[in-house]
Amino acid sequence: MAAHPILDYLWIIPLLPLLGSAVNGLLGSKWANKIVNWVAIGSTGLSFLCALEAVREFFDGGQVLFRKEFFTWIAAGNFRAGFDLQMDQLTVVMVLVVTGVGWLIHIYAAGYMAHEGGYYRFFSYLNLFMFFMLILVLAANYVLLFVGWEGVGLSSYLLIGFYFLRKSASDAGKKAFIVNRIGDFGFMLGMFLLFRTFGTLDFAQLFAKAGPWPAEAMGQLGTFTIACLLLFMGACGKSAQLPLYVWLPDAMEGPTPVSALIHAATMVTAGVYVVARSHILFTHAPTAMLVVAIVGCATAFFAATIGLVQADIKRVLAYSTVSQLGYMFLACGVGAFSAGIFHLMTHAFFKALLFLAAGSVIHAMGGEQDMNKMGGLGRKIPWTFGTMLTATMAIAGIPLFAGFFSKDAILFAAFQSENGGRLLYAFGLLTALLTSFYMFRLIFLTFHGQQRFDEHKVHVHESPWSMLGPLVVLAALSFVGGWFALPAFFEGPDYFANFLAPIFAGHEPAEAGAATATHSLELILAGVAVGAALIGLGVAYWLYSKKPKKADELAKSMKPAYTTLLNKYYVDEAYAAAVVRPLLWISTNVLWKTTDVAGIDGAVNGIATGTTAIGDGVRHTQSGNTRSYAVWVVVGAIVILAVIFFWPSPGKPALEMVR
Amino acid sequence: MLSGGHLLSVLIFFPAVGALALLLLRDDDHKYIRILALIVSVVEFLFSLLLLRDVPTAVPGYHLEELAKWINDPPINYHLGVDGISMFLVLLTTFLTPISILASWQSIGRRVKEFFVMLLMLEVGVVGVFLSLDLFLFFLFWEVMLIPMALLIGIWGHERRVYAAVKFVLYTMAGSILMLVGIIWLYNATGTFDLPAIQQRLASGGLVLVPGTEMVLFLAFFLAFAIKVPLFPLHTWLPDAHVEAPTAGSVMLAGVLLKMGTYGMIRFCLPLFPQASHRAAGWVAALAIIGIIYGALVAMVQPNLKKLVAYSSVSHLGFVVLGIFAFQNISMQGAVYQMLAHGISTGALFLLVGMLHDRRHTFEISEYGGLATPMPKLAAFFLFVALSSLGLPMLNGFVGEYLILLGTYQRHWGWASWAALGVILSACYLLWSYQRVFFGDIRHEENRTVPDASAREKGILVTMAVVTLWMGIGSIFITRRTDVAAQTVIDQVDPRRPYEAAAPNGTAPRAGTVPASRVKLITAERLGTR
Amino acid sequence: MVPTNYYIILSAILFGLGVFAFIFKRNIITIFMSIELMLNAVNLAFVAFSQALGKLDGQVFVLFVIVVAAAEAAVGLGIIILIARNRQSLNVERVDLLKL
Amino acid sequence: MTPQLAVFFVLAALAVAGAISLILQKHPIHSALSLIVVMVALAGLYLLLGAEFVAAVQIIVYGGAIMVLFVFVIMLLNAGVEEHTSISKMAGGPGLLLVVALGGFIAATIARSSESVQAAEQTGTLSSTRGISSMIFKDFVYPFELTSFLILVAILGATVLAQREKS
Amino acid sequence: MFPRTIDLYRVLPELVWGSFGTLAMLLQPFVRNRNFFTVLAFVGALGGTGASCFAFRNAGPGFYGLVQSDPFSYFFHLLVGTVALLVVLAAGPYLDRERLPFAEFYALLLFATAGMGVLASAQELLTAFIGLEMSSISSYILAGYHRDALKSSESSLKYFLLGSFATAFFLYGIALIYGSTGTTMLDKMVSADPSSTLLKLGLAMILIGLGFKVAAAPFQVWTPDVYEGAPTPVTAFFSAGPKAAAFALLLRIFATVPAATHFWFWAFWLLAVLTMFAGNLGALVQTNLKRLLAYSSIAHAGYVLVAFAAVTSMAQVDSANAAPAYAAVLFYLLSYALVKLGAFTIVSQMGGAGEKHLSLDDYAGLSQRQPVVAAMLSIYLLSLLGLPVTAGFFGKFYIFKAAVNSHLLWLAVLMAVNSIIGAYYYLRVIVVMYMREPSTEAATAAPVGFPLTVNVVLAVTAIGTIFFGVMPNAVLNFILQPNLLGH
Repeated sequence: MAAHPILDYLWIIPLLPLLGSAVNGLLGSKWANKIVNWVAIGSTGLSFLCALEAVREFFDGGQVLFRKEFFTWIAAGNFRAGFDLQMDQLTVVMVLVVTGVGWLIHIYAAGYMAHEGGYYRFFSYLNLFMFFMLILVLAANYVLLFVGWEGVGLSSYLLIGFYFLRKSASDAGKKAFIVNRIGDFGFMLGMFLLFRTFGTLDFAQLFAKAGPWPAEAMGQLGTFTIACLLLFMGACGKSAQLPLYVWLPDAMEGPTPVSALIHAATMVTAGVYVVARSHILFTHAPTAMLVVAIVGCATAFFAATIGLVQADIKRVLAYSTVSQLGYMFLACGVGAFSAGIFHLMTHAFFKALLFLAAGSVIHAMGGEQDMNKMGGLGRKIPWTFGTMLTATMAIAGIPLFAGFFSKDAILFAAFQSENGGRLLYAFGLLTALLTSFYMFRLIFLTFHGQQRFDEHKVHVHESPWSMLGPLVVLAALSFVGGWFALPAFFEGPDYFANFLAPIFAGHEPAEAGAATATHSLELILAGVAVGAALIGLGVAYWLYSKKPKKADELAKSMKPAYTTLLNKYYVDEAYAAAVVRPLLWISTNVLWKTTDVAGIDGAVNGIATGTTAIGDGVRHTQSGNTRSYAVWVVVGAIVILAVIFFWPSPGKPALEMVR
Repeated sequence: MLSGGHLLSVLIFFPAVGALALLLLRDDDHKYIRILALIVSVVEFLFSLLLLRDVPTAVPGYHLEELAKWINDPPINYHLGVDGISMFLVLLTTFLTPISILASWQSIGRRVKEFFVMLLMLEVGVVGVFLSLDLFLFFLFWEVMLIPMALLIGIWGHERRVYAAVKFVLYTMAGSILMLVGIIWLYNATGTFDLPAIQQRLASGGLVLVPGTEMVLFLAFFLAFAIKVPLFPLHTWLPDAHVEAPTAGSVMLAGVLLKMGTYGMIRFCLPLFPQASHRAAGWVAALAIIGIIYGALVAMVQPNLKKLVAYSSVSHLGFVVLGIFAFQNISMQGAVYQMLAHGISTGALFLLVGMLHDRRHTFEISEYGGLATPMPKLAAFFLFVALSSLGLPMLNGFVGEYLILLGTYQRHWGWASWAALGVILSACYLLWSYQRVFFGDIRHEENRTVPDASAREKGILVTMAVVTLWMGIGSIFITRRTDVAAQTVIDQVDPRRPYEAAAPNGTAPRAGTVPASRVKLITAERLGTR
Repeated sequence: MVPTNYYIILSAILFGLGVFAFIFKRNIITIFMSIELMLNAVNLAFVAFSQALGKLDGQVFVLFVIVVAAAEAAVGLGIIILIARNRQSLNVERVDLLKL
Repeated sequence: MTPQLAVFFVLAALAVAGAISLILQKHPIHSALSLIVVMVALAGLYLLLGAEFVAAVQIIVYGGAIMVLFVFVIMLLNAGVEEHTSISKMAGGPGLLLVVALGGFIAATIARSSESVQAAEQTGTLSSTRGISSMIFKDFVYPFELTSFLILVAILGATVLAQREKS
Repeated sequence: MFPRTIDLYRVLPELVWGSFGTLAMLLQPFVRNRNFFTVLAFVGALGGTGASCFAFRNAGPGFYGLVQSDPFSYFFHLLVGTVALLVVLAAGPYLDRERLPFAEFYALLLFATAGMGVLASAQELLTAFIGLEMSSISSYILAGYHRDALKSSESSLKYFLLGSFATAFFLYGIALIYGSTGTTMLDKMVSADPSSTLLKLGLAMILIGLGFKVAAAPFQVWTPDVYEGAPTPVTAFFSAGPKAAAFALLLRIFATVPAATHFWFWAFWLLAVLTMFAGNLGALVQTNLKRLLAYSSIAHAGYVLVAFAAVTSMAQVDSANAAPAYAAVLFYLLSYALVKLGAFTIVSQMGGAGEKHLSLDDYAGLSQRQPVVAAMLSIYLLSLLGLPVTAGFFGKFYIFKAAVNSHLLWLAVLMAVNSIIGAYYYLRVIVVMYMREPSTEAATAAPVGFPLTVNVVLAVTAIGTIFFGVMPNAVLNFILQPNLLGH
């Protein structure tokens, strides 16, 4: 079909970054950074363009699900997993976000990493990540999705451990991969169960089969519930939800662009994507939905609290990411999938921006990440400051900024949902307050007040345009990004929701209700949210800009709570003490040293030595003394005679005994 | 009966001819010895490629059969044949032999001639095992293979080589002698050593074994195979053998010899003793699962790199056994695929470990660290292989593991769930050891100057890497050929197929009825009682 | 008249005594004599049986046995002389170089 | 108690006594002499059984040749009183017990078993040297010829073993 | 009256061997040339072996049924004849080295061979006894043939004393059997009443006597000492020839006489187990290769006895199916004889002057000093171990088969266990040869010379071992025939 040149060759979109990665990885070591840049940025840019074209063709084709099988990858018995890609509204959003933001971040990285070693390595990894991420979002069946799923895990492992000379870095990378693996364990089992039940893992067929099934009752642990919970386990690993969130903060060991791309904008949202993708299954399993909502809400709050006291600028952002992801899951959990995806998109914009800006700050400070050693940067690096402020307002939910709309939609949906909605809402709101607090705390600490660093040591400087450009673009996006939903406030159509409607249609009670009846309520809730945001802002201002002393006094006054938060609730320590060390100890002492060496091998060698000992005994019957030998002959004679004359019932019966 | 020339005989005996030719060379012109050995093995590999052409893809039964009278009483025939499963195992063997010859190009300095002769004789034995359709012939090759391997370990091995070699032989013989008794007993029951004949009589119901007898026979065979695999409690010869063996030895051992055990299970245990296999399945699966987790955990804490890889083999082969005894087409093909994948990736791991040893003459992980700086290429290859071994999608390890677990899940969701833990653990031990070897700062000065991969090494590794990648993406090429064979075995082991009902177009969700809380309660013991 | 059994039992007793002597004596020559004693016991049995069966071949066997005994004696005494020459002792218990 | 029986018992007692004294004698020469006693007694028994030829051979070859050979060797090696060592633990108590058990068992089994042969009365009339000779040279000519080889072996052995070193 | 010529034909091998022995003996004073006797003995052995074909061509009972010329005897004539042939070739260098007279040695060898021939064909117990004595007495002398070596004379003495001790039992057995059955002809005992006490006692005595000759535990005690002490070529001869002959007689008696087949299986079962364990366990800890091989020959006697147990138990179920079991015994003896000959020949060469280098350490690194020799010895050891493509493997395989055929599973399993134990010490030798470095003085010492004759022996045995390992048909078809034992 010439009509859809790109759609028919959809594989071009992921392939381009792969090529870039391969070329850079194999040849880049000899090349100058410039060429590497061209390859990397060029390939991603091209794939972005292709994505745009594909989207155009998609609209052109009347927004009907496009699906194509390219080749069969695994086939055995009645199982088939193909290299099948598909394009629908959900995919459109994801693809555009991934390629677009990814491309911007590539450009940024070109400037940021300019003076780092292993330049080609970095970009090769980065492109590899793009490839896998695109596979993940374009896949038309769970197995291929799993390929991308594991692949992004791999590339995040590589990128986190990019500075492999630092033990902390390689540790973080390893941790990320293994924790993800724990999630994948559940994900695989989920796939197996789905295949066992429906005999296929292809989205189209699977959902077609699953659709007509009756939904399970709340509290019933049916196929759907188990499958969804298992899938969600994978999502938890990938999207850093409780209890598997521990890897994400450590992941900040990676270069900042990586944090921006992988650990803010794209990869970590894969979990949300999967849940949204399998919404048909989830809507059959209210129990699972509730679990998702609760976990999301809890994570959001929990991470936010930790974020309050962190001093490392990137760690603050990391915990904020975890918290925002919690929001997205909350949305999905209460059935507001489109809201979740919406927040996913806006979050991709402003969180990427935040990270990049933070990177620019760090860049300006010559690698310093501790906010207590910053301050008063506002005047020195205005661009960075401006863009970062925009992003902060977006995430804090200041009206008309992107974050405002998405967060508002989520909170509203939560408020609407039947079971435990109010509670979820309350925590969501509290989290919103905390969010705006710690974000503005970051702003004030970094850009206001007097400088807390030695002017002569670090000479602060604005970043080059290669870095500022993406900042500006993203800033614009995080401002206007939310206006899809703007009309909804004036009883107009919610473009974004309507766009995704073909997918989530009929599965979003909250949204359905939202349209008319409780419109006023929505406005009220929005107001409340804004209020919360402003309160957070105010407190932050009062504590960190008005009278800076107060913060420390506060910290001192509630020492235990403060230290607990500072040490992230000691979760890592708890895991180490409860899981890692016991496992190692058991493996070493019980399994290896005791069972293997002492037990089994000991028995084997014991048999050998025992036999030898017996042999030595036998040997000593050879006394060399003829008289003894004669006695042996006599013994033999007696034995034979005894057998012949005294053996119990010789002949047949005796034979039966041996048979 | 006889069709398609004598390709199989050629495949078996060509290396032997090559070995004889080697014997004619002078002891000291190592160059020509190496080259000749390489040529022989490569030609052998090319011959084996003909199998792909000559073996029809979707036709059940054995192909290219060769049948010749050998001994009149008892009637023992020289009966060869190949099917989808054995074909690829033969290919694996003939592929790994030149690789290991290349790998020992320089590391083998003394008694070079004997070394390559032994390697080729080993190939003879292994290929013979995979191709023989006569129980007696099978046993014969099975035993023939022992001595070259033992000598490879014992002469060119490391410090405790003698202990390892003797342990290897005695362990294996202990199993195989009982198998001989079993074979003879089976002969008494059937009056023939011919595998297809027995299978036909079993299929036609012309032969029915008493349950007790069948179980004893099954155990007689199974023990020999389980030792070879090795299955959990019988595995302790493996670490020693691997650690002490020279690189080539380890490659062949891990790559091919272990597969003989699993192959034997597929080819003999299941088809010949279906009922017994079913009765034993639970216990076997339990052992396999224990092996998977146990092997992984023990591997995780090994201070010795090579031992770590050895224990990882225990874990991986556990998957294979589990897949076989799930009696599912999917898992069976997965098992076959895992055999091949494990052969490639673990073989590559041993090659890499061997290369490290060539440079630093130690396997102790603590001796290394920060190697990524001096040798980035080797580090890259190592990571690649490690990833394939921990089952990263698009690499060969994933396909096998995934199919096994998927198929097993159809048979019994508990088994699959426990086994899947191995997926997590494999990531743990591989990445951890990789980090300790290649990442961080250099702690030992001598590591600062170690050379990166040489051209020869790069050649080997690239070959392995390409195969790994190809197997990860083009798995269909292999599964298309193993499908029928696997299905045949499934039919033989259980004509009625009680477990097949579970799979397609879900009527009633089976696992749905199982409360999720029990997922945690299921223990290996409970599995055993099923 | 004498029942054959008496002869056979007598030969058994003599045979047993021969065995006893073989183990009890230390002097090689005497031990060898005890072997001759055993052979004699056997001869007695042969003759007695041949009489009881009314067949002559038993007596023929006896002659053969005697010849064999003579041959054995010749060789045996040769060996004994050899031993006595090699290690100035006729005590069988001193001849235990080969052991274990 | 017929005279034959009386004679039998006398001779049997003599034979057993000789055997026992063979065991008890310390000096080999005495043992040899007691062995001769046994042989003579047996010869007597052969006569009692009516096998004159065998009896004669017994006296001539055994008593005459073989025993003389023994005595000759004893003299040649002028073997003294046998030293009484008991290095062999086996041959101590356990060995002797076992031997007694064995001999006792054999004798007892024979005594208990009642077969036609054993029941047969010894008439002492079957005796014809001609018959024996014809048997040797007809039925048993082959073993007879073989014995000649045996003798050769014996001679050979004696020469090989006992000949002095030709330096 | 002179025997019929046909009778002479049927015992021709014995006559040839014996007369050549006599010839050697007579010519000894006149001929100085040592090699002459080698040739003479060689011709004699060869002639006798050839004559056995002649004897077989006109098979049948000879000398009023005293002897029987049938496939069975033919097989054993060929076997012992070949053994004698090879020992003649192997012994020459040894005798040269030790400065020992040739003529008497060969004469004794030939006489012993003749005796074994008699054993193999004897159909009557007393004839068998004479044959046994011929072989035994010559063996006593041969064991002590190295006069001034203390060990040699000691082994001779022990062999002599214990041997004649056992012979007395054997003879007593004959007497009792004669008493109970009224005959000593095996074929006339068919009608004998199995339950007769005297018969049982007699058979037991015969079993004791022959058990001693074949070194069945607990009669095996003499074997290690005698084998170690005797000159190594003689040891080779012992382990191959007399043992086979004694087994032949044992088989003839206990497989053909119904009275002997019944109720006897347990005795063999027990003997087999005891013998296997005694031999293998004893060998496990040996450090002297000669002695180790001696122990191993005990173990192998045990394996053969397993086949005997199979024979006896099968014979009383249905004697028709016993044929494979006979075949197992015969084939095993063949393979075993070849291997042991070869192994001991190598030992005798490696032993050096005065047989000083017998310990395993002297073989360290042999594969580097003398690769061919090491390879040969490995072949023999692997055959003893029972690894495929060697005759030993088939031998073991048939015994297993016979045992399983007769449902003697436990015996089969015990045998399996024993082969594992055996594997250990055979491997130890291979390990020493291939995986240990030679001791310094051994490395510097000149390689031990292997004269032509010895090489011939090695070649024949090695090739035979491999050949019968790959192509056993040739022999099997012959020994599997139903009328193996003439009737």
